[in-house]
Amino acid sequence: MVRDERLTDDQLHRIDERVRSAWPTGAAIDFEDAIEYHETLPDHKRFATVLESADRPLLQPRAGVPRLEEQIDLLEHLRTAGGADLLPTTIDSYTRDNEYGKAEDGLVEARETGENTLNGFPAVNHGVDGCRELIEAVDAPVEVRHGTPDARLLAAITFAGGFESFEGGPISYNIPYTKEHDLAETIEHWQYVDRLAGAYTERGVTINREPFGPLTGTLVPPCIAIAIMVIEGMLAATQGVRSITLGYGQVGNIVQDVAALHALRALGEEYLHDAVSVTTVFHEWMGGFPPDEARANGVIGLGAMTAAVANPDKVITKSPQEFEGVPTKEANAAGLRTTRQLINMVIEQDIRIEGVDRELNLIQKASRELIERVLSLGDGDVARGTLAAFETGELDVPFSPSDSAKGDVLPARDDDGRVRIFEFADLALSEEVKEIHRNRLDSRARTEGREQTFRMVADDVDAISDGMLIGRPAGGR
Amino acid sequence: MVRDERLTDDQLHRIDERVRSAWPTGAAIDFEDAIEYHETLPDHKRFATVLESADRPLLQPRAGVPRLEEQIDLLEHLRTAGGADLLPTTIDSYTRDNEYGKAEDGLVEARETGENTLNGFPAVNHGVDGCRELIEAVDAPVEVRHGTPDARLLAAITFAGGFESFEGGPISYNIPYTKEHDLAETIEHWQYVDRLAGAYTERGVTINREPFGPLTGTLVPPCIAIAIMVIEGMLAATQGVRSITLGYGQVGNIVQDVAALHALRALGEEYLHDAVSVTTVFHEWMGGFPPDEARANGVIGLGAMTAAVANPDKVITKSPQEFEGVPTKEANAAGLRTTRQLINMVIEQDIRIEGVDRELNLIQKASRELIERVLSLGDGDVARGTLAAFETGELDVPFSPSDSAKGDVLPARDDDGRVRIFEFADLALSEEVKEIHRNRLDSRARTEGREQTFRMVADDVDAISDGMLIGRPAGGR
Amino acid sequence: MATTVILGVIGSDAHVVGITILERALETAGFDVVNLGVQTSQEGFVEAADAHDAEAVLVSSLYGHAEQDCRGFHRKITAAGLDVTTYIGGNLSVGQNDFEETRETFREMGFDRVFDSEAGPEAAITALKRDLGMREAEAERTAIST
Amino acid sequence: MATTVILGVIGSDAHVVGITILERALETAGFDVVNLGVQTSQEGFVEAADAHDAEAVLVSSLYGHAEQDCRGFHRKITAAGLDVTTYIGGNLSVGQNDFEETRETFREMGFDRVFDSEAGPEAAITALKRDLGMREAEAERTAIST
Ligand code: B12
Ligand code: B12
Repeated sequence: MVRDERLTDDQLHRIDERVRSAWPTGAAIDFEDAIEYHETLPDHKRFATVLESADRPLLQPRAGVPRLEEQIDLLEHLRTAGGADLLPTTIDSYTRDNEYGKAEDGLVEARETGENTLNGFPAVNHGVDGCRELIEAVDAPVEVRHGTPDARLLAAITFAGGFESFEGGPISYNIPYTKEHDLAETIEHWQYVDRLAGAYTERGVTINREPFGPLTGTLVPPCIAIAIMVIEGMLAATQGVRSITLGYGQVGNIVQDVAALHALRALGEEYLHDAVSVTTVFHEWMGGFPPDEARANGVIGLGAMTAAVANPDKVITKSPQEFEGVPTKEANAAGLRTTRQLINMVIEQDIRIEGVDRELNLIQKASRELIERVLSLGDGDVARGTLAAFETGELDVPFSPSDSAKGDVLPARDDDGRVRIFEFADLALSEEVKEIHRNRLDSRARTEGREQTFRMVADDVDAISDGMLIGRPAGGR
Repeated sequence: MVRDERLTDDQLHRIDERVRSAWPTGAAIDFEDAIEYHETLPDHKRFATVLESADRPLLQPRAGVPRLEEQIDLLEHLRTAGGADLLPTTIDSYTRDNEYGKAEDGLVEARETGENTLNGFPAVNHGVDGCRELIEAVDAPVEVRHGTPDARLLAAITFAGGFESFEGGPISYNIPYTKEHDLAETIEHWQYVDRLAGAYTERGVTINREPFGPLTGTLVPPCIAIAIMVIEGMLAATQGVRSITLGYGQVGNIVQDVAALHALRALGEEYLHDAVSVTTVFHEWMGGFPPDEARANGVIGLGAMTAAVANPDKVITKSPQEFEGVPTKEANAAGLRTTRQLINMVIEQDIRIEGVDRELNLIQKASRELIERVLSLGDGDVARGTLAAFETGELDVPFSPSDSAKGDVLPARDDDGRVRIFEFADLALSEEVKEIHRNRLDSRARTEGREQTFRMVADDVDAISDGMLIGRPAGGR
Repeated sequence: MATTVILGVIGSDAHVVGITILERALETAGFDVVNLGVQTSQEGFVEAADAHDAEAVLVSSLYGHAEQDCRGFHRKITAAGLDVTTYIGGNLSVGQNDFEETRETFREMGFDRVFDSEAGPEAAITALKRDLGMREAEAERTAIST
Repeated sequence: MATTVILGVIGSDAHVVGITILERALETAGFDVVNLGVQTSQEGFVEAADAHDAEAVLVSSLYGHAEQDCRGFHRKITAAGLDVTTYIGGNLSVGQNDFEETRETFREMGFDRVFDSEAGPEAAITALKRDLGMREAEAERTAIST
């Protein structure tokens, strides 16, 4: 049974062997050689160094195309034309499914036809050398961004390949991203990834780890996202990870977003021990975008504005083409520049919005209730507690496609556009917290003169793409 | 000598005659016929009605091309594809100079070549019938926007032509827009325009008047802009104008902009008598734009955000192509949609930012000092006081091209990016107010470790187009 | 008796929000919906259509691999001896493509209708009513009751 | 002795900010600047160039009527017997035009150099130094003193 305990060196090596043999490119992995390789990298390509020493929010886009040369061009474009501080390499969906054979086919087809038949960069197929070629060719730190429940081989190859940051975690890359993966197994798989990152870290090569905060990207109540971030942070820390970036996806209400980012940082620092350096990342709106670039720029503008007020360590930007499909590199760079301009213009204004503290207290209280419930369900073991909590629905994620989460919780916006919980199901929140959510939603229902039904949730899901924040019935407020 | 007194009917008629004979199209003006014409317009084309009954900020772009059909297409595009609530007709520069002959040449050339050889719509040359054709063809209220010191014929023709809103004023369309126009003469000319608007108003056809708030668009300290708006409002009210929209151009610091808009509304209501309906208009950033559409969208986003917090009655939008030249209609519509999306998403959040009250008090105090000084210089006559104040420099506008203003005042941003006064010259502000400005600028100078020189002003002028709000020396704060 | 439609996200795609909204809207419009959820295989769709005697199969794909995921799908449907109306919708290709080309591709693969991601539930419902010849009366009844 | 340059905004254009910045920068770079301000006629430029024995005339235009405003300008310069370097800069055409075409138009009208509005004072100073053959020494002196 899975426990929140550090894998022994022995366990690590045994898993290592198995993982490496899953695909031919695994054979090229050599830990000592990898350490040496990382040591050759200049400071400005070291992810944790750059991120942790920044004095303003750093900007990072998402981007991944199948072919190596094209990926290099793409990243260099985003760095030079977009002004990205940190670069990504987004992995394709077949690799996320450990379908390296299909990924290989896609890569071959991409090479032959010149078309992007994969929705990302198949790093496993490119192998250690391919990754290193990428790391050498681009002049900024690069992170692996994916969505892979079993990311062990991907981690082993990309770490050896020179990447020093790796997104994801056992909950955040399972629940929103897949249907049938067993959560216990995913936790074990990520213990390996985190332990491997820890092993590098102990040798002086800090591997930054970044749990995926936005989850399903769709009206996720901040307390749920924060609780999961802290849990994944704890799991990673146990395995020796020392640079952890906790994530949060914009919900669109500035007060709530600023409060949530502050709560995330505070709880991260509280629950993770002192040896861990905690940073935060804010994702510009992760839900459905407007089908119009001009309006999408408005959404991006609000994200940038929020970032400028909340001051996270990193911002993941969106492009105005989000609705349509994977953006062109020009549109991706445009999203970066729009964000940068707005943050630059606002950050020195030191804006403080009324009501943030109140919302922060509410979020912190609710998040803490969830975290504490998980810990108590596991008798102090966060891994066991997590399994138990998802089993009972005491921890849950709205719009979850996964069999491992009940997905019974339903969110809706209140009259100010803050995301509240509409259907708590078995979520481990106190009556006190529930009462506040209920009151806020009641007052919205009254404003609109309608019942709280799934229709309201559906309207809220569509609202931003329809040009509003709150899904009011036609005629509005 | 000019005085703030209502023109008699006799005076109005005499001037009317003269004005109408300045260009052949003037002959078609007939007041009674015009009243009848306006009465045929449906409510949703009546400017004051639509503006004053709105419950959210209405959006209006700027737009003008020489040919009638093209102007109709342009406006309908902005209404349908851009979602503009109120439409503009921006007048060309020759007409602004009363060079109707040159405008005619340009119009002929435009018709022959199909190219836009004029930077706007020559309404005088199109005449009363041309204007009415426009008003009938577009399905929203339309305002005349120009920059004409002597706008008498333009007003007479466009009012008769069915327009129900007219931008400008004797100070705001003189000082920023020309070099050699005598201010006393300009005041007289605008007394005619306002009296004519008043005459329509008395017959039940409300003509909305909108003093041009942004002035030179370049770091104008709010107290100066507000004082001038209130003065122009008073001058218009004297002539019988009953629907006045006071304007303000974004400076980029949200607290200052929100405070300024609130101060503008409060002082407008205080100084203008109760019969006048006072509304406010917020202009998205009127200074130099970034030479990049993506970054320009960031600037527009900040403007929209500010509008959502300040809640003015109207917002004049910018397009992402502002830097380059007159925007395409698509870019103009894009600016509208970006603004709309952001305002829609934020307005229901009811955001209150800390520090607005403090800044509001400062702005109100300074504005009031300027207004009171003008009134006292004129022994209670605002027209005479205005002349005296500009003469002595007690009222002044930075970066003024006009011989009628000293243009000695120099603004610079403080450490929060608020526009303060750097060189007061003879501006009629109390020591108390000056002290605050000085302190704030001293603290910026200390932050940057440099003296307050023109260099700082120049850096601030370039800052937004360079991607920042504050023109810090290389290396930043 | 209500019309049964099968709904699911094909391949390894996990975007669930769209079909959640579709499911509820189709139900409200009077359809019997069998929602297979995300990451459904071609076989999954075929078996469900067979088992539930469905009149239509609605395939959703957002993540950009729809073309690969749907290769051979209609052959399987025919092989199973099924005569169902098939729709596909979502973000059907990787990147910023011309939708008309995309539509053509999927039409050629055998889909009766192809929807872009701007098409919401209403488009699906209208099309289903037309294609399945749902009786006007039934349509009206549900319109009244919602 | 410092080089004299004439600066102004032509036609009925009132955009003053650009030339204000230019004036100060040119002065700091060691030029004697005669700033005619906004709304300066062609004659205004010619007379000033003559009166001040200027080596260069810098015309600014932002509002989009530059082409009309500059027609016949170089004929007047020649008629006045002047041999001056002429530059023009700003937003030289109405709308979103291809700058290379615009540059060609104004080069053909006789301007020695044509600048778009992205060109700031540095571009003007560098060009003037090259075109007027300002002595290196002088350039260096001013560089040190600023
Ligand atoms: C939320 C979201 C996510 C969430 C999904 C959570 C979840 N489990 O559902 C998360 C963050 C996990 C995610 C992950 C990924 N995503 Co995603 N995601 C989105 C986003 C922002 C919104 C999707 C959404 O929920 N919309 C709201 C719903 C209501 O609308 P909808 O899904 O479009 O569905 C409606 C219509 O399309 C239509 N419809 C849909 N299907 C069908 C079928 C029929 C028959 C009919 C008639 C109609 C119809 O009706 C629906 C209801 O109105 C979109 C971009 C966007 N649209 O703004 C990207 C987007 C779909 N994702 C994309 C990608 C690439 C991914 C990833 C591969 C990579 C990544 N970015 O991490 C992974 C894939 C993971 C996986 N295995 O599937 C791309 C797809 C690219 C392409 N096709 O070219 C998009 C377009 C973003 C982009 N521009 O790059 N994503
Ligand atoms: C501020 C502004 C105004 C202010 C001007 C106040 C004043 N008196 O100065 C106000 C609001 C009054 C105004 C009015 C008008 N404006 Co105006 N304005 C602007 C704006 C936003 C900024 C200009 C500015 O000050 N920039 C900052 C300075 C430092 O930069 P600059 O002027 O570009 O100058 C630099 C360079 O261009 C270069 N340069 C300039 N000249 C020269 C010459 C040489 C030889 C060299 C080497 C270099 C050089 O060096 C300068 C210093 O760095 C621009 C758009 C933009 N750029 O963002 C529009 C813009 C110039 N305006 C425009 C227009 C059309 C007008 C109006 C006709 C209509 C209107 N909108 O009301 C009126 C004209 C009035 C008149 N009679 O001139 C258009 C011109 C369109 C075109 N060319 O296609 C622009 C581009 C806006 C747009 N996109 O439509 N405007």
